[in-house]
Amino acid sequence: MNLKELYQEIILDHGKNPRNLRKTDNFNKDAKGHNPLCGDKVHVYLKLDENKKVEDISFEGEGCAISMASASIMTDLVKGKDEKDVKEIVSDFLQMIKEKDEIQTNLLKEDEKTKLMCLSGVKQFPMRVKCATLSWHTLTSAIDRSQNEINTENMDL
Amino acid sequence: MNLKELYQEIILDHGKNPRNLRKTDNFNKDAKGHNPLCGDKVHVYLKLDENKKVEDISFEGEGCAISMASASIMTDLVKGKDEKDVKEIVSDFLQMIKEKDEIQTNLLKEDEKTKLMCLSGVKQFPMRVKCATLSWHTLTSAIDRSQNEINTENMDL
Amino acid sequence: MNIDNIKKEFPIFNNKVQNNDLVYLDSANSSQKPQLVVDRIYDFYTKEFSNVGRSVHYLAVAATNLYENTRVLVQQYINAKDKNEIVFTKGATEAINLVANTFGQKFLSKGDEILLTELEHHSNYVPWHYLRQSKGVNIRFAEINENGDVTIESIEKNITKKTKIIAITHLSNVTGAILPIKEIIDLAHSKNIPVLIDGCQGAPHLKLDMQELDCDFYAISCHKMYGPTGLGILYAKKKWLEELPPYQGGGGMIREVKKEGITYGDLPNKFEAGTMATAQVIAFGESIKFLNKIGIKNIEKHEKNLTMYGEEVLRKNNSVKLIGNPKNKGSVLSFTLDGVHAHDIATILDEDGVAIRAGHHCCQILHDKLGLSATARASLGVYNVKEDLDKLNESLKKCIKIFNG
Amino acid sequence: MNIDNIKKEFPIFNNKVQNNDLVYLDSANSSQKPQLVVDRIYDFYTKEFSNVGRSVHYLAVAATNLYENTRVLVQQYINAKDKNEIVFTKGATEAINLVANTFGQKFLSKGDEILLTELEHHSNYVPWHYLRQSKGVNIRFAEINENGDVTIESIEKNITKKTKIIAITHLSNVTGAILPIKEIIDLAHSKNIPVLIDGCQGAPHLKLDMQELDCDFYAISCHKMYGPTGLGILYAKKKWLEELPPYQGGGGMIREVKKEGITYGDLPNKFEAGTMATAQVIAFGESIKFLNKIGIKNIEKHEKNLTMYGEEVLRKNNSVKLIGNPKNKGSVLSFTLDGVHAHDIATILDEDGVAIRAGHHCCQILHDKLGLSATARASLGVYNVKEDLDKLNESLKKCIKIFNG
Ligand SMILES: Cc1ncc(COP(=O)(O)O)c(C=O)c1O
Ligand SMILES: Cc1ncc(COP(=O)(O)O)c(C=O)c1O
Repeated sequence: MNLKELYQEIILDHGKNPRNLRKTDNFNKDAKGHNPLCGDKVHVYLKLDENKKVEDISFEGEGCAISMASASIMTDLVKGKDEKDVKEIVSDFLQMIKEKDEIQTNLLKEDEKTKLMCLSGVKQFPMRVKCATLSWHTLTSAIDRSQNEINTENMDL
Repeated sequence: MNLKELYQEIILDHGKNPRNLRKTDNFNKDAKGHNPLCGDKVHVYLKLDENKKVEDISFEGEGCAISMASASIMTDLVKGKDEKDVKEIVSDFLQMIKEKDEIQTNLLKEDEKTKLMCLSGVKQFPMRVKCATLSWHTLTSAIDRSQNEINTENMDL
Repeated sequence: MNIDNIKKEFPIFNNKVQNNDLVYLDSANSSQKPQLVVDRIYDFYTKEFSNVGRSVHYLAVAATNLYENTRVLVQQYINAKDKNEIVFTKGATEAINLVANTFGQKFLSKGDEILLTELEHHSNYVPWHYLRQSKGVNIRFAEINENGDVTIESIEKNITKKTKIIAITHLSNVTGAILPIKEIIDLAHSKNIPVLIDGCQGAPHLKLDMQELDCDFYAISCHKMYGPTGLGILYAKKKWLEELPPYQGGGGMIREVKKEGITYGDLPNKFEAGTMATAQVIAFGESIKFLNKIGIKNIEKHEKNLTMYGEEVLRKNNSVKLIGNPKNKGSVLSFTLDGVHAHDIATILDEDGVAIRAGHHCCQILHDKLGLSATARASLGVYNVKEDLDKLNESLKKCIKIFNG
Repeated sequence: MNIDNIKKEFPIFNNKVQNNDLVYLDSANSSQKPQLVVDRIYDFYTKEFSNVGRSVHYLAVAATNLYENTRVLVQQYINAKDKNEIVFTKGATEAINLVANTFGQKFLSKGDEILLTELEHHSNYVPWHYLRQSKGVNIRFAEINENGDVTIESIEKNITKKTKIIAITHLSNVTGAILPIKEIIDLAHSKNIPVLIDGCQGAPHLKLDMQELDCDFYAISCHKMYGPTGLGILYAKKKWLEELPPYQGGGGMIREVKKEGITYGDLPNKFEAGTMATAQVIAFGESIKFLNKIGIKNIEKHEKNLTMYGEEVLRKNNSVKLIGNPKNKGSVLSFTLDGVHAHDIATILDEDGVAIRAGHHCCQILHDKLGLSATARASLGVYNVKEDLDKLNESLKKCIKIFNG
């Protein structure tokens, strides 16, 4: 295993200074994600315009360098994209983390792909994969669910 | 271990032809005993006269040769004895089965002691000790409890 | 692995028991363990030990993978649709309690009926009995026929509009009857009634296919399946695990915990509260591999032959009365012996190294019905051979001699 | 046995973990196992295996005696009055669920209060939470002070006329606070309130005396006490075990079973339904003997010294912030590191073979209170030495280097 590959400069930078760590005004989609084992939490806010394009995306949360960097890079990359394209990017990223060796989608530029590939170091750290994917799964559920469903806190009492 | 010591002639005889295997008419004390692990059951009936002497004692039940023989021998030996003496005999028998080498009480004649000692073979068969002692414990609870309490079946429904 | 030579995989048979070769005929109670399973426990504790799921260090990650790997092995072995339909419990008893408790909480109310059979083990009766007290439900017992069998007709007769769940054994641990569970499940489902199968005696001996069987719940006892003690499995359809409330509460089964309330984790974590039986689960993976190597079809055939041989031998002995004569019979031979009580039989057999069980085998309802307070039971496993049954018969003759002269 | 040289009794330390010597600082999660304990499991399965309590053959009798012998060893170790006050469970989590469920059934109703503390592990909260839903009871949490301690005053303040039971940890698995449980029990009893102690972290490290302590219930997790996984213990005063209804239903816990009703067995069988974790119970006897050989007083001293040394080392590191500064502290060192999240610490330490835990350690209420989503935790066992803490500190410096340059 290789700590240097996990904690690359760009990860440490995004981890310490996450981009889009705030709450979007007038968001119209959002979802919360938890990692019950370690307590990591993330809340993703989306504002889609009438053409279903991501006008703004942001997140709030607390977590390790990997999860913060992942959310930070994710929000940077999907901004301005179509909802459909966002879904393709998410699924491509998740595949890369799970099995594939690279990012394949044409929706991202080369330097964007390089940025994403910085997260591939977690593959050697199976317990940390969830840290890298939490915000991405949360983005998916934000897109898939309607506003109402998400605000229903599923608290058992 | 020694099967011959366990299944002595006298045990086999009492096991096959248990004495006092019936229900005493007009009994005034009784108790039921169970061995939940193996399903052995015994019901001991006592008729004490006004001087607390055992006028009649009998039992109903089903069980292995050891438990039937033990109940049979027990009922034979305590008939005609005082309640107080019965208790002494029971406790002496239980001690013999558990730790002592012989029957010590003076309340029994030599041939009666010999009969009881035939049951000492179970000492080498720890799982069978309960078979030998079940009816004796049941006799104790028959003596200790009042008629009313015993007829209250402690069924959980 | 050749089943005719399988005894050598079980180290216990290398040792003398009281100067005798062990003739182990108590597998329905608990099976012996193959060397591989014991070695796995040993290696795990001495080289790889860590708790699972909770820490991110190397040993914890490795242990978690091993643990989850057994879940997949079990899923494949019983052909469940999803690995998250496999819940580890402390035993089959806990598995049944889990269902009775949570199903009862959510779906049962006064006057509802639960349908069991007269063959049920106490573990598949007492948990339902609790619901009589807490919910006021009623329990019906489908009757056995003269062969110690429960037929589909007997089940059908006892289904009413109020029947909310059917809980039945796959294979009776006394009469050996293999119930027509597929037919029973189909019938029940046609009336929208879920079915729990107590698979304690089915799982070690019969081919299992949850998707084909389509049962709602299936309970397994790992120690009867060449696995470690202290472990059981509940198979449950995903929809049930999602709908049922959690059973025990504790670490590992939560999503978020606040002073005011709690949300629960995903399947199967929701039902695996607290530190689980890590070493046992990991070792049970070897039990499954062992069964796979022999092949369940070979096991079925081997045990069928032995059972038939055993019946033949015992039938020739006029003092022996076999209990039950079901249409489909598993490898359980229960019997009584004229003039000799079951406990006396067990003690005398034990002197020859022949280990059987005597008593009601946790089936008092059945024994009451049969009018017997106790029976003797010889039950078989993969390691048994014909000679074991010959020795059983020899020792039974000795009992007769002692008792009847 | 000399405690300074005890590592050699634990085979795991003979192996390299990813080319490193293992520095195991995760004992509060689960402890490593001494050779003797693993050997006992091995020998039992390979030479002596049988189920307990049910059969009368030789192996069954021997196994039953071994099993019951551990009960006596535990009784003596914790100085319980009666061996039947020792109930074996699948874990401490089950032990607490058993009490919450049965006590709740019998004694709690709407509006009653249960008093916990903010230090509780989810295993000592979720089972009580269930009673909010089923019974409408309320839960109060005695607050911690700025040292991460719960004082007797904080408990007293939260006792009301409606308090029906107090359930508190002996030793916090996060702040290490050792609660004044004797005082709390005395106070509670003066108001006729029973007390359950979650002894998961107390039992492996502190001298226990149930008769002196006089608590009503004490829950133990055997895998944290140098014993096998899948085993826990509930100590309960006899009067409670007699009064409480049974928990799980199944084989072995009954007296008589009829179609109409069921009577339950004597203590402790009433609470040990189904086939128990036989091998684990028998092997746990060796864990107790192991602890007896070292002597709990020596363990307390050894761990106290190590804890003080660890605190000293970590305090010198300016980036480290220790969590909690309780009056009496057990061998748990939780901390945060400036600018480095707990999970990143754990991963980096793991590269050096240093195994710690990161997260909320099943104590979300406490972490919420502390305003932290996760902490790092180094926890000690008998086998740790000062060098382990030095290595911890070295690796922490590496974290700082990676993150803060
Ligand atoms: C304080 C405390 N209570 C309860 C538990 C639960 O114990 P187990 O997981 O062994 O059931 C633990 C350990 O996880 C603990 O540290
Ligand atoms: C048919 C049947 N059901 C349930 C059980 C209970 O299984 P366990 O004791 O492993 O929980 C057994 C075995 O004892 C059994 O034979």
